Amino acid sequence: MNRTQMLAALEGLLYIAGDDGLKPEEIASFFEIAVDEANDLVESLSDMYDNSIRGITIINTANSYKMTTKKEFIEMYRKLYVDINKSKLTNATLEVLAVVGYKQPITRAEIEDIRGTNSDNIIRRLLAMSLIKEIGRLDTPGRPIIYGTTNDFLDYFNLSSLEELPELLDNIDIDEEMEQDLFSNLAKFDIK
Amino acid sequence: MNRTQMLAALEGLLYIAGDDGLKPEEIASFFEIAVDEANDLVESLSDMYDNSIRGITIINTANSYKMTTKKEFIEMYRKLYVDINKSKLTNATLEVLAVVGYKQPITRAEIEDIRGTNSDNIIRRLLAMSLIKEIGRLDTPGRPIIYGTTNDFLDYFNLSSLEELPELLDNIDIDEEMEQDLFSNLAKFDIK
Amino acid sequence: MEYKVKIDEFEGPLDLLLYLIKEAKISIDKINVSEITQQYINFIHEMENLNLEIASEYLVMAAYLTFIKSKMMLPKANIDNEDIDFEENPEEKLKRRLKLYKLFKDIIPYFEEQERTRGNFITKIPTDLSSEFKLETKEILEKNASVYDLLSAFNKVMRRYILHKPLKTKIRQQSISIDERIIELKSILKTKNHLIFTELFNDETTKEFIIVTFMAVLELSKEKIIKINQDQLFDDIYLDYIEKNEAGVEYNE
Repeated sequence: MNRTQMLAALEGLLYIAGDDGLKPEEIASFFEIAVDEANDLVESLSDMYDNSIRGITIINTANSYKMTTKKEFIEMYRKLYVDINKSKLTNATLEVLAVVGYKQPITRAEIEDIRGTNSDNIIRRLLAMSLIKEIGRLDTPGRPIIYGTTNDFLDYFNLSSLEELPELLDNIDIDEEMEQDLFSNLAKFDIK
Repeated sequence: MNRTQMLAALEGLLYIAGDDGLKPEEIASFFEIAVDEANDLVESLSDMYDNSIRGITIINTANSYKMTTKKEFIEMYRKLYVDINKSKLTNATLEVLAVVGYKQPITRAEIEDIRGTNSDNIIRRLLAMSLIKEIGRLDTPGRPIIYGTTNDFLDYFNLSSLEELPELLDNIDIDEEMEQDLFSNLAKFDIK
Repeated sequence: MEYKVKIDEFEGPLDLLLYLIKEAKISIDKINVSEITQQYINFIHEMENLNLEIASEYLVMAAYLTFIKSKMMLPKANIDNEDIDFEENPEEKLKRRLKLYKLFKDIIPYFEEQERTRGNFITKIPTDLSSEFKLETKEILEKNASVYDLLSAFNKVMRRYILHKPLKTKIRQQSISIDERIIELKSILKTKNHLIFTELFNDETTKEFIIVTFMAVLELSKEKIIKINQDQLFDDIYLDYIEKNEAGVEYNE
């Protein structure tokens, strides 16, 4: 299979996969190439889409490449579609998501401690939206549930991985504090 | 909007429509042009796809234009479907299962309405796998079959009952008054 | 002092405190706890005067602030040295908590921006290949999907449902003419000879669509393709297809 054919086949594969997307590793295994080469192949296809006559493009969220429409025409498509992303998450919800995103694995008590306010209902909503999930229980009295973010979280915020999150504006005192917390917590975790 | 932009917007539009495709009238209404012009536009886009570097193409079936993958790469698509999905329920199957799990008792028509796509094959497969079963018939014209999940479904997802399914968003009342436990609040602020 | 903001605009007592600190134009490190306590309590009183509901956690914070304030006023000399080493000064602790909370508040715009960006890209439903390639049942069941996969799949379907529902109804129903609707009605009536007028609509039906349908029904009746029946006023209206033989001559009538 030559490169032209590979590009064509990749286009078909991405079309079929739709919003499930394809992981670089999956693409590599299809074509029996290295992951680097797979990324390269996607890059080439993406470059071809970078043309004013094309209406589709490729994004990478949750470590999956996805074929999507170009953002230039979003307003046109919005005329016809009620875009789910128009109903933005509330500030309180974003706060909880940010705390979980940065401080996972984390318990409800720890989230509430940082926010200084009851967060029970928001956590339930985020679980139901599959933006966060239960990832285990602490091995402390009461065995509290610990939470982490999901692939849907990465996709929702257009992130390919958690490493893409920008660093919190640093404050040395706080970083030290949190690191201590993290270590003592890690020791306590009982993740399955 | 010039023709290049229209072609690009049309490509995106056909992509979103996916396997359902779009009628010439729908395309005409989207761009606010005549049906003839719409057919013309699709023709131009279709010509551009007639290129060996492309893996998708535009076909016209049942008076609908739709994107589809080129047949040359059918073996790749089989690989995508069989290899990638071997280790887990395919996403489409999982979707149907989720809809039945949460919305049972449910008819095939209702499942298809929610998913926006034909689900006949998948329902038959789930029946064969005894993850879902027929639980009766609706007392409406045509007496459609209603489906529900089985004990195997519970086993498969490690649930002891359907109540253990994670809560859905619409079951959570947004305005629900958060329960304020004064004692837990006191603990939060470290007052003894 | 008049407050332009109301208590329900805050996410909690820490949020309110950050607001008061910002209003005072000082940094968290420089706050004077007794001053901020006074402002906090004034704000709470103001809200109470406006008959706004104050969640208990705000009152708890008021008590906590008062506690810090009073502790600061006590002479420190008599406290055991060891205690000083191990117990964080409550004032410092409050500042630390405010700073930590502020870190997350400050990152919110980033998440909002990312949310907006992702909203600009639309992806399609994965193509269903299940009819094209057969897969062994056994193969599918090899590994358990988790119940979270199930929930995530359900959410995906519902997101798409919301996304796609208006497209179908809007494009179809906005653009339909009486002539087109007549053709549709004819094909519906061919498969279903007898139906109730309201069966021609669903929940998403627009007013225009009902009017177009009604006109089409009248037209079909005029052309003697259907018969319209109603037993009594406000009863269901029935539409009956009038079968024709090959020569186009009506049976009965």
